[in-house]
Amino acid sequence: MADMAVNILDIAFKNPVITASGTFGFGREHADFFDLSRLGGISSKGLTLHKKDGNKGIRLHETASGLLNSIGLQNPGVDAFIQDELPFMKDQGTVILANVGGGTLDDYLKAIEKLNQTSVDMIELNISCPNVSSGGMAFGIRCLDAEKVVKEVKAICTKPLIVKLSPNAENISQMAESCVKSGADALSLVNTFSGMAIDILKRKPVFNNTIAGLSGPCIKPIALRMVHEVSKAVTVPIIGMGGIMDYRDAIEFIMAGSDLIQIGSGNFINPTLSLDVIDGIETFMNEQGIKHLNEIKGCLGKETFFN
Amino acid sequence: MADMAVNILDIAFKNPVITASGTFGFGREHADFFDLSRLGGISSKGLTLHKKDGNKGIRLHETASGLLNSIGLQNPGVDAFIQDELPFMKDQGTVILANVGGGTLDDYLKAIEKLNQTSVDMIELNISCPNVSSGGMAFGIRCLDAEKVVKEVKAICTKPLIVKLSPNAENISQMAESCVKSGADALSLVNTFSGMAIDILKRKPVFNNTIAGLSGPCIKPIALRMVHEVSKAVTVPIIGMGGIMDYRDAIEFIMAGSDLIQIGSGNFINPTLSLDVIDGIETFMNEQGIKHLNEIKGCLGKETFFN
Amino acid sequence: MREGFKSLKIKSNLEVSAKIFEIRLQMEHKKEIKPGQFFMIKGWEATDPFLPRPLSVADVEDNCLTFLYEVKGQGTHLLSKLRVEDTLDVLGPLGNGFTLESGKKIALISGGIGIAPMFYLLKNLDAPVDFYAGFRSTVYWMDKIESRVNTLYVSTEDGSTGHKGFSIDQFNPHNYGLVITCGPVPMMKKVLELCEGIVPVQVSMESRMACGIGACLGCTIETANGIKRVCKEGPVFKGKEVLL
Amino acid sequence: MREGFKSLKIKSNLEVSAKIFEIRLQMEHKKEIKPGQFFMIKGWEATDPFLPRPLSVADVEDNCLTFLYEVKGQGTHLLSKLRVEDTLDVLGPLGNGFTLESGKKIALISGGIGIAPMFYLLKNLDAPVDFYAGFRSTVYWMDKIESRVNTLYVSTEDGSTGHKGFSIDQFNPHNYGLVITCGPVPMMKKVLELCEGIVPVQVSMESRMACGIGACLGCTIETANGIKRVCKEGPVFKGKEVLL
Ligand SMILES: Cc1cc2nc3c(=O)[nH]c(=O)nc-3n(C[C@H](O)[C@H](O)[C@H](O)COP(=O)(O)OP(=O)(O)OC[C@H]3O[C@@H](n4cnc5c(N)ncnc54)[C@H](O)[C@@H]3O)c2cc1C
Ligand SMILES: Cc1cc2nc3c(=O)[nH]c(=O)nc-3n(C[C@H](O)[C@H](O)[C@H](O)COP(=O)(O)OP(=O)(O)OC[C@H]3O[C@@H](n4cnc5c(N)ncnc54)[C@H](O)[C@@H]3O)c2cc1C
Ligand SMILES: Cc1cc2nc3c(=O)[nH]c(=O)nc-3n(C[C@H](O)[C@H](O)[C@H](O)COP(=O)(O)O)c2cc1C
Ligand SMILES: Cc1cc2nc3c(=O)[nH]c(=O)nc-3n(C[C@H](O)[C@H](O)[C@H](O)COP(=O)(O)O)c2cc1C
Ligand code: FES
Ligand code: FES
Repeated sequence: MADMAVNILDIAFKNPVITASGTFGFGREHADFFDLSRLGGISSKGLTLHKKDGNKGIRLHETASGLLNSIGLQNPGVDAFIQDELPFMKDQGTVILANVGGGTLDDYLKAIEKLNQTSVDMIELNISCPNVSSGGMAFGIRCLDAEKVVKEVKAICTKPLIVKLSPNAENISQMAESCVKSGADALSLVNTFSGMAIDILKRKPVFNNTIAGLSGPCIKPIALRMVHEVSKAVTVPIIGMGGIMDYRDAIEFIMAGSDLIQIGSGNFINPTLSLDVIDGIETFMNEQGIKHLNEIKGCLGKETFFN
Repeated sequence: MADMAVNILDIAFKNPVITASGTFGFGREHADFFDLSRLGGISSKGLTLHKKDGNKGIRLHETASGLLNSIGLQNPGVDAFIQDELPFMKDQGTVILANVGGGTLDDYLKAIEKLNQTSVDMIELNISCPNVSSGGMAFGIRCLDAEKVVKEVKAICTKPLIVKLSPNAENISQMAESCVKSGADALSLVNTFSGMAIDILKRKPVFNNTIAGLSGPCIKPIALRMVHEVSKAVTVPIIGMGGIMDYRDAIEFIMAGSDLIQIGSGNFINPTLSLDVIDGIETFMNEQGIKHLNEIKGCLGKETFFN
Repeated sequence: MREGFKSLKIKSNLEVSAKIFEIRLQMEHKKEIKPGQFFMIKGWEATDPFLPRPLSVADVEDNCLTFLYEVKGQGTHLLSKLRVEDTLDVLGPLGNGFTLESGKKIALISGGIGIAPMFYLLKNLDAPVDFYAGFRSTVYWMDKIESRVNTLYVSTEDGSTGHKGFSIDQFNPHNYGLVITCGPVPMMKKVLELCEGIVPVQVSMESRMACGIGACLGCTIETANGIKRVCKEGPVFKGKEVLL
Repeated sequence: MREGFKSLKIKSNLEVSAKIFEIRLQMEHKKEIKPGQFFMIKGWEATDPFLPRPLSVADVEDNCLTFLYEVKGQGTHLLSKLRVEDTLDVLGPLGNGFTLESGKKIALISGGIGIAPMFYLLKNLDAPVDFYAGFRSTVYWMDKIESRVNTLYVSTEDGSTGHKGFSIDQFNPHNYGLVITCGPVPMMKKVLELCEGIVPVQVSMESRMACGIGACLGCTIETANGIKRVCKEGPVFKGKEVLL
C-alpha cells in the first residue's frame, strides 16, 4: 500500500498536497465543502503587518488556460489573523503555513516576530512583493535584494522558513542558491508571472496597476522547468507549484524534484480539486508499485540544460 | 478607410502581419492555401551557416493552450536557402526576413555575410541559440553576451538588423537596451519560453533535451507585458509576438507598443489564420475610426510597473 | 458539508430571444435555493475557458433548475451549444439572495438580462408587485411574469414593444415600500438616486468571479461598510451600502 | 489554391466497439482523396486542446467522409462527444497516400486502430487481397471488409475472436507481390523483418503533428534517405526506407 506521507524539516505532512496562498483564504470557505484534515497542509492568504484593502478596479481577468490577478494582498493583518483565523486553521488537523507578504523589510520582520509567538507550523515568505527601497521592484527579482531580506528574516524567525520564489527572478537557480545561502530552510515556487492584458475598446490596460500575476495551467511547462532547475541547484526541500490541475501534474512536479506540491488556481475550478489530486496520487502509486514518494522524487537523473 | 500600411527602417509593409520564423517554413506549404502577397511579411525558418538535421526524439508536445517544441533548428543551411528558397520567397510580393540562428559567433557572421549579398529585405537575428563559448547558455540571456554578438553582427550586416529577444533574458528591458546600444535597428520579441514536460509513466522528460520552447496563447499575457516594457525602454521599431490567435490579440500587441506583429503557432491551428488577423485588424480600424495604426500604437500612456 | 460541482442533465436549452437562452437542468434532489442566489457553471472540460461562470437562478420547479442567460463571450457561447443529453457542471446555490419582506408593496426593476433572477423572486414574494422591465429591443419572459404581477411596465430602447425609453421612466418611488433592482450599473445607479431617502432598495451586483465561494477575493466591491465579496456577502446588497 | 479548414456537418458519430468510433461527415462537394491520406481535424473552439489531430481517411462515399478513431486522450474524447447537427473542422486531404499497384497479389496487415485507412484502400485496390487484422480483444469493421477480400485472417490477443495471438502469425510473405501495413510500431517492425528481401512493403507511419502541411518540421522521422516529414513526404513510406 502506498504511503503518501512526507516529512520535511521535522514536520509531518499526511500527503504532499498543500493548498496555495491566496487561493484558499484561511480555509473557512473550503471547509464547507470537505474535511480539511485530508490535506497535507494549507498556506494562508498572504499576510502583511497591517490590514490591507487590496487593489481597486478589476482584480481578475481570464486568459487562455490561465488567470491574471491583481488582488493586491487584501488581508486582515497579522494581529487579526492570529486572533480570528489561526485558531480555526489549527483546529483543522493539517499543517499550517503562514504566508507572509510585506511592504518594507521592517514590516516583514515585525510580522514574523508576531507569528513566532503562535502555533503556526511554518512560515512561507513571499518575496514577490514590491521592495520600496529598491524602486518598487520586488525583493524576488535580484539575488542581492533577496539575500538581504531572507538573511534578516532568518535571523529572527523561530519557525521553519520556506522562501517562495518569484518566476520573474532574473535567474531562478541563482536566486534559489542565494536564498538557501541566506538561510532558507526550504523553497517554494513558483509565484505568479508578471503579465498584462489590454481592453482594446477602452485602449487601456485591464488592470489599474497595468501588470498582474499570471497563474494556472498555462504556466505549468515553465514552472515545471524552474522547479527542475532549482532542484538541481539546491539540496533543501522544495515545494513545487504552477498550474497543477490533476494528479498527473502533481506527479510531474514531484518527478521534477518537489517534496511537496501546492494547488492554487485549481481550487477555483473545483473547490474539492485537492482531494481529487490526493486520491489520484494514491491510486497512481498503487498502480505503479510506488511505496514512498521519494522513490520518484527528482527521478529524472542528471540532465543538462539547453536554455 | 483604414490604411494598414506600416513603414519601418525604410521598408514598406502592406500591413503589420508577419508570419513568424519556424512556423511557416519558407512559405511554400502555406502558398498552397493562400496568396502570400497578402502578408505584411514572412520570416524564414531559422537559418544556420551549415545544414542542420535538428533534434532527435519527440519534437512536439501539446500543453494547456500551448505547444512545447524542440525542433533544433532543422534547416538546409544558408547556401541552400539562398539558392533554393529565396527566389521563391522573393517572388511572393511581400517583405522577406531572413531569420538567422547560430551556433558560434563565427557562424552567425559567416551566415550574415552570405545574406548581405542577396535580395533578403531584413535580417532577424535569433539570439536564443546556445552560445557555445558561454557554457551552452544562449546569447540572449545575459546582456553582455548579447552585446557582443549584436555588435559584431551589426558591424558587417548591410541589411536592416532586427534582433529577436528571448523571454528567458534575465531582464528583458535591459536586454532590449543592450541590443539597441549595440546596433539593433529594431527588436522582435518574444521567442519561446524554456519549459519542460515529463512522461510520468516512463519517468523521463518528454524531450531528449529535457527543455523545450513554449509558444502559443498560454504565453500571451507574459509576452504582451514584455513588449510593453521594452517599448518603454527603447525607441527603435518593435515587432511583437507570442500567442497571437486573432485580430484582438494583434491589436493588444500594437497598443502595447508594437509597430508590427508576428504570428507563430497560430499558423498551425489554421493555415490561413494570418489572413483572418489582417482582415480583422482592418475591420476593427474601420469600426473604431482608426486611419493609421500609429494612432493606437503604444497608446496606453505612461504606466508604472509593479513587478 | 456542501456539495462541490455536480454534473446535471440538461432538459432543454432554448434561444428565447436573440442571444438569450433558457437552460433547464435536472437536479438529483430538491435543494433549498433562495431567490437572488447564483450557481457557478461550467459547460466545458478543458482549461480554456478556464474559470466557471456565475449565473443567477431564474427558476426552480420541482427538481428542475432554470437559468436565463445572454451569450456574451466564449463561456456563454459554449453554453449555448449544449443540448439535451449533455450535462452541465454546477456549484451552488451560492451567495446571500434577496431579503424577502411581506406586506409592503414592491417594485422590481430590471434592465436586459438583469431580469434573470426576477421570476423566481416573484414566485417567492408574498406581496403586491409592480414590475418594470427594460430591454434594448426584443422582450422575453413577459408572458411568464405578466400573470403574477399587479402591473407590468415594459419598455424598449427602440420602442418596438411598450414604452420607448427606459424602465425607470415610468417608475415612481413614492408608490412602494421596497424596491429590488438588477441590471446595468447606470440603470441601478439611477434607481438608487430616485429612491434615496424615500424607499429602501436591494440591488443585485455583478463582478468578475473566480472561486464563487469567497476564497479568492477577486470579486470584491467597495461599499459604505468596507470591502465586500460579491459572491459571499452579495450578490444582493442594500442600496444604501453600495457605491455605484 | 487548396481549401483551409472547413466546417463539415456530422451525419453520425457512433461507438462501433469499446472506445472505437466511426464518424461520418457531409462534404460540400466531391474531393479527390487518395487512400492513406489523412485530415487534420478540430472538434473544439477554444485553445485547449491546442492542436488539431490527424486522422486517416477510413472511407469516402459520394460526399460522405468517414473516419474511424480510437479515444486516447482529450482530443479524441471531445471528438467522441460530438453528435449529429454538430460540425467538425477538417483540413485536407493531406499527405501522400498509398501507391496503388494493380496485378500483384496484396496483403494488408493491420493492428488495432491501424485498420482505419485499410477499408478505403481496399475499395480502391484492383487486385486480389488477403487481409490480416489483429485486435487486442473486440473486433470491428470485419463485416465491411470480409466481402471485399480473398481471405480475412482475424486474430485477437485474448483469443475471443479468430486466431489467438497476432495478425502476423498467419502471414507468409512469399505469397504476395505487395504488403501494406498500418498499426503499432512493434507490429510494423515485425512485418518489415518478415518481408525483407522477399516482397516490397508500404508502411503508414504516425508522428506527433502540429501543422499537418509540412511547415513546422515537428513530425519528422529519420529514414534511410534522410529526415522526412510524416505529414508531407508520408505518412506512407516504402518499407526499405523507414528505420523502425
Ligand atoms: C452573481 C452573478 C450572477 C449573474 N447572473 C447572470 C444571469 O443570470 N444571466 C446572465 O446572462 N449573466 C449573468 N451574469 C453575468 C455572466 O456571469 C457573464 O455574462 C458571463 O460570465 C460572461 O461569460 P462569457 O464567457 O460569455 O464572456 P467573457 O468572454 O468572459 O466576457 C464577456 C464580457 O463580459 C465581461 N465579464 C466577464 N465575466 C463577467 C462577470 N462575472 N460579470 C460581469 N461581466 C463579466 C467581460 O469583461 C467581457 O467584457 C451574472 C454575473 C454574476 C456575477
Ligand atoms: C497520419 C496519422 C493518421 C492517423 N490516423 C488515425 C486514425 O485514423 N484513427 C485513430 O484513431 N488515430 C489515428 N492517428 C493517431 C491519432 O492522431 C492520435 O491518437 C490522436 O491525435 C490522439 O489525440 P488525443 O487528444 O486523443 O490524445 P492525446 O492526449 O493528444 O495523446 C494521447 C496519447 O497519444 C499520443 N499522441 C498524441 N498525438 C499523437 C500522434 N499524432 N500520433 C501518435 N500518437 C500521438 C500521446 O503522446 C499520448 O500518449 C493518426 C496519426 C497520424 C499521425
Ligand atoms: C487570486 C490569487 C491570489 C494569490 N495570492 C497570493 C498571496 O497572497 N501570496 C502568495 O505567496 N501567493 C499568492 N498567489 C500565488 C499562488 O499561491 C501560486 O503561487 C500561483 O497561483 C501559482 O500556482 P497555480 O498556477 O496553481 O495557481 C495568489 C494566486 C492567485 C491566483
Ligand atoms: C515549431 C516552432 C519552431 C520555431 N522555430 C524558430 C526559429 O527557427 N527561429 C526563431 O527565431 N524562432 C522560432 N520559433 C519561435 C517563433 O518564431 C515565435 O517566436 C514563438 O513561437 C512565439 O510566438 P507564437 O506564440 O505566436 O508561436 C519557433 C516556434 C515554433 C512553435
Ligand atoms: S469570486 Fe472568489 S471571493 Fe468572490
Ligand atoms: S506536422 Fe508540421 S511538418 Fe509535419
